[in-house]
Amino acid sequence: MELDSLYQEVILDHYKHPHHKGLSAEKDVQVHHVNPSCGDEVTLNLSVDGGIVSNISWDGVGCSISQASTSIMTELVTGKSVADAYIILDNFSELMASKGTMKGNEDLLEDAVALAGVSKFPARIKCALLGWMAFKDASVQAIDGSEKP
Amino acid sequence: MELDSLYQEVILDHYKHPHHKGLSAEKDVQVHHVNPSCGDEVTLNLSVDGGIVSNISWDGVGCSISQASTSIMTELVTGKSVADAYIILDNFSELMASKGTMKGNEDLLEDAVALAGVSKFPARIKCALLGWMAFKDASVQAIDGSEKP
Amino acid sequence: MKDFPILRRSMRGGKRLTYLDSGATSQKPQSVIDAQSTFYAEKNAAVHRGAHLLAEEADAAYEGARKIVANFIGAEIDEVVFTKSATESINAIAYSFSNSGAGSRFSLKPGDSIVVTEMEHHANLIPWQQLARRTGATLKWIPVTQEGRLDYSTLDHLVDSSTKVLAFTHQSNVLGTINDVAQLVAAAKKVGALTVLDACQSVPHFAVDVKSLGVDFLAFSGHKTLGPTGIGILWGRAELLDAMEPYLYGGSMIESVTMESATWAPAPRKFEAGVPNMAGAVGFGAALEYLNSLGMENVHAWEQELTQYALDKFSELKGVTVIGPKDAIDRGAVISFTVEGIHPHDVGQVLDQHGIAVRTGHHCAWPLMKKYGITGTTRASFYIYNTLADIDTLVAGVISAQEYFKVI
Amino acid sequence: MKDFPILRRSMRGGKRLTYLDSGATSQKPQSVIDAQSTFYAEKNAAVHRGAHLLAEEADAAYEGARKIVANFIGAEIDEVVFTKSATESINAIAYSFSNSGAGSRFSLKPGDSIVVTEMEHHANLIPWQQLARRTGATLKWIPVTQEGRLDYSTLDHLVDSSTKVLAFTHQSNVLGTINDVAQLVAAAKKVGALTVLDACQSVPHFAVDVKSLGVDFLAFSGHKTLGPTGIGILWGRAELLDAMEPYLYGGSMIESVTMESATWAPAPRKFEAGVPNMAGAVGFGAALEYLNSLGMENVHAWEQELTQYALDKFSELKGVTVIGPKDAIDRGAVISFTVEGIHPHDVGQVLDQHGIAVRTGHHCAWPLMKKYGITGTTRASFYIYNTLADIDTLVAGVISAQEYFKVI
Ligand SMILES: Cc1ncc(COP(=O)(O)O)c(C=O)c1O
Ligand SMILES: Cc1ncc(COP(=O)(O)O)c(C=O)c1O
Repeated sequence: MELDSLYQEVILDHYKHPHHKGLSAEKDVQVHHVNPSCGDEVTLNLSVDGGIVSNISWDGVGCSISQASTSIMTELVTGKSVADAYIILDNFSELMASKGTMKGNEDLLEDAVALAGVSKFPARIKCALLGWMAFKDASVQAIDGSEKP
Repeated sequence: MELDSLYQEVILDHYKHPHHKGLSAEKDVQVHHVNPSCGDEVTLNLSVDGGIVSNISWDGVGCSISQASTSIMTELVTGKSVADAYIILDNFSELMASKGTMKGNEDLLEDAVALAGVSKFPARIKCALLGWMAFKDASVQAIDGSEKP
Repeated sequence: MKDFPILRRSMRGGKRLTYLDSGATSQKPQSVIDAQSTFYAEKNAAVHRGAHLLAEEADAAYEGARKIVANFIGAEIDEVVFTKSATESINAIAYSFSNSGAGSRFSLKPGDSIVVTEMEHHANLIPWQQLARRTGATLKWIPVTQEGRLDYSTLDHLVDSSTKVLAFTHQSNVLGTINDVAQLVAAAKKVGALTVLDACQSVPHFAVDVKSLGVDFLAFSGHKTLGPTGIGILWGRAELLDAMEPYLYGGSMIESVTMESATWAPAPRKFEAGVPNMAGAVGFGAALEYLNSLGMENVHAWEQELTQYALDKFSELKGVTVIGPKDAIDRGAVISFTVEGIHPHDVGQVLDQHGIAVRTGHHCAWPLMKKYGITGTTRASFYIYNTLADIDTLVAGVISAQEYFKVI
Repeated sequence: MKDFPILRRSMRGGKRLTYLDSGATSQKPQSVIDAQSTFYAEKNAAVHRGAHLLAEEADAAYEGARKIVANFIGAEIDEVVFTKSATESINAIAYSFSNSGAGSRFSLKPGDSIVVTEMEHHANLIPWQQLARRTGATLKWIPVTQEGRLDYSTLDHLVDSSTKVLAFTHQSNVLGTINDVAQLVAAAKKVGALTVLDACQSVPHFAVDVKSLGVDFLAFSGHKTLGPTGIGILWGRAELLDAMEPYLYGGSMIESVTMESATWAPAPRKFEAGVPNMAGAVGFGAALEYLNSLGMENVHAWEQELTQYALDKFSELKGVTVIGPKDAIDRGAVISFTVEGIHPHDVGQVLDQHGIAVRTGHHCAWPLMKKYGITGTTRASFYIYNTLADIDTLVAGVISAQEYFKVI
């Protein structure tokens, strides 16, 4: 059924057992993002060390899609350079905008390809992007901060 | 033609040769009324003496209906008691609201029955009433003023 | 139901539509759709302006709609102002207040207070927050109880001599709670405060008479009342509308204009600047005539039956909590609920798969959600076209969501 | 013409309709009427709120309409705000200005000035008078010449370092004059003033590209552009909309809300509180697609031809004076005229008898009438469905009015 294309097994797994959830004390920056149309929230702590995502953790409330997507995102970017993370993020955004026409690059997106089905449900795309947008915001702040003398 | 029911000969006469037009120096009160939807204006001077309309004069710009109706009204109320004038005014207002179903009481309204056709043209009713409403306003002020010690 | 063309369309997987989102917007009977089309096809012209036959006919249609609205809520014709929505209506009141000069009955200043309730829709909360900000007045609110009622015991304390405005909802769009207007109006009257009633969720569902309610202002939306989108109503007592400053300026609301300044036409005109939503008003008139033909007592009785049936069915569901009064007394046909272990968005998604349209989230009453410590609910709201079978479909849908997410 | 059902109806005495009042409101093609009906019959739901299929489809339709509008005027999608009318759009800008805190680029104070023109419609005059009143700023205006053009020689003197806003019409709804936007924008830019263009009478009639005009804000109405009533457009440059305070508060325009305060969603959302006029927006999208299918160059060329023909015919009429430019250069298809010895209202009445719909009076530009020492004019305004034969009918009608009132 159509629903299964949205709620793939791996998504429900991440939802039930989210990664990097629970805010760690270590952080350069903290951001708080909300989805105003449904009230979902995510708080994200990020440390960037020499251009590399050295620590990321988060907390929040939200639907299965937003929770799973944030969990998957944190797995994907940890240990990567911010530049590489942005490539993943752009790729993921493109997948979300694809209206069900793309499957997603599994090499790059790994578990996130399971979210491809979300692109067929316009109201859910914001859920899937919530954590990613928080990461983007946090990383920009972290880099801006580190550039200051 | 339908138009002739609106523009009766007597209306066009009053329009071309308006009565009591030109403001007289004698006045207890002066009022200025406008019809905001078309910009027509009337200024009316009124004197009330012992409850009787002793002097009325007016000036203004407007369409044939508003000019003729004001002219007819001034003829009708001059020399009458304000109480009698109100009976005429009420009768005329009723005629205007009649949507073409009434002919008007000729004994009471005299020339003003020629305006009966206006009631079939909703947009023109305000034109026909402009001078009458100015008279009403002025007479209320005149009476209020004379009641003061 | 046959009067509502949209109810014949099919949803995902060919399912029939079970529309349970009338609290957000109602569906439209064919007569409303046709009234608008006919207006455009036969008498479209700018009202209040033209001197030609079309304009006369358009005017009669538009003013005729105003009369229908006035009759529907027991108002005088000139007390009915057409706006674009209830949201605009409430903002209009707030702006008219702050546009009124110091010393007028509508002007607010530091030390004055505005009282709302904790269950308000954002549309009846933020305009007052902002009026407070513009004027220096203080915003206070009547709290809600755990059962989803107003805590009336706080009234005496909150509504005091500093209170200038008491704004509250007739029926909560989340909880279904119908508030005790008489008690609230009495409290306001005692201190000379003006009352503003958000009637968005009451006028569509039961007979509302402005005179017997005793409020000063009332706002509701056409689109929730079987009417078109883009039309709302602001009602105010004649003497108040007369004394109030307008808030939108432009054509048709003036008495005279120079380059330097302008004066205003009498109400309702002074609150209707510009060419209005004529077709919307006419369509809305048709909507109220449709409701009149049903009879508001019948509408109310049917919704009471739906509410009772739904509450009974929901009380049998495991892991499901209804947010709001658990009985059908002073309560409208709105069921907000949470499902243990499933986020509202996910509940809504499964229901959607079954052709059931509900709303999920904070329902524009975010502070109320925070009060109850939840991010949102799933909300089913009912109207005249709903049936007991729709409720069975909903209940089956909720169970299937629980099964899908393996929480039962 | 066959696309416009109203043009088939008959008028007084069985006469056919000669509709020459498009300056007040345009007629609607069947495709616009159908687009609205179809929205209600197939996808009506509250946008931005629901998580169900209907809401998704309603959202796509509504946002699709925004995209059509953006493309039509060369704007970015998020720069297009749906309002209820041009009047609301202009008031929205004025309120957003006074809602913006001291020190912001939008806040005005005593000593600052707002400049308009003497040919403005009340909708682009009174909101600025009132903004001046609220803030203590001064209102100034560019005078019109006897020929009905702006007196550009006053620009340097009027637009100075105190000027914060320059608001002007693209095309006069009375005179037909098309103003020199480039020159006015240059004057404003020189002193850092923001420009607001009233495009009510331009967007419907010729191609308008916000980027190449260089203005900061632009407003126009759907109903004058073949669209439904109750829908208007506010366009603003993205960075300005971002920085501006909203003016209507309620649902769907927020980022987060507590009982005490709220923060706003990004533009255009923050300017669209409440459930919007969804069917109106969708119908308006259909209207612009209809215009696209004609091609705005063709619309413009046809109106130029009508204007030239009408000016020629009118120049031959005795006792008739055209108010406004006498040639078709930088001039739209609007002919305002006075008839010696006959009040405009009476001219209009006779024309009405011939099935000709014109507008009479001050056309919501009362100061302009006073400037020319007249109470009003008769105005014939043309659009795509008008023909040269309509102009012949009009001219014959004017002569018959002269005969009826025995002035020739
Ligand atoms: C030049 C101009 N500006 C503003 C308006 C106001 O438009 P609306 O009444 O649609 O808000 C009009 C039309 O009446 C107009 O012609
Ligand atoms: C209680 C209540 N108040 C106000 C509103 C706002 O109505 P609208 O969006 O039609 O302006 C709504 C609906 O959304 C509501 O339910």
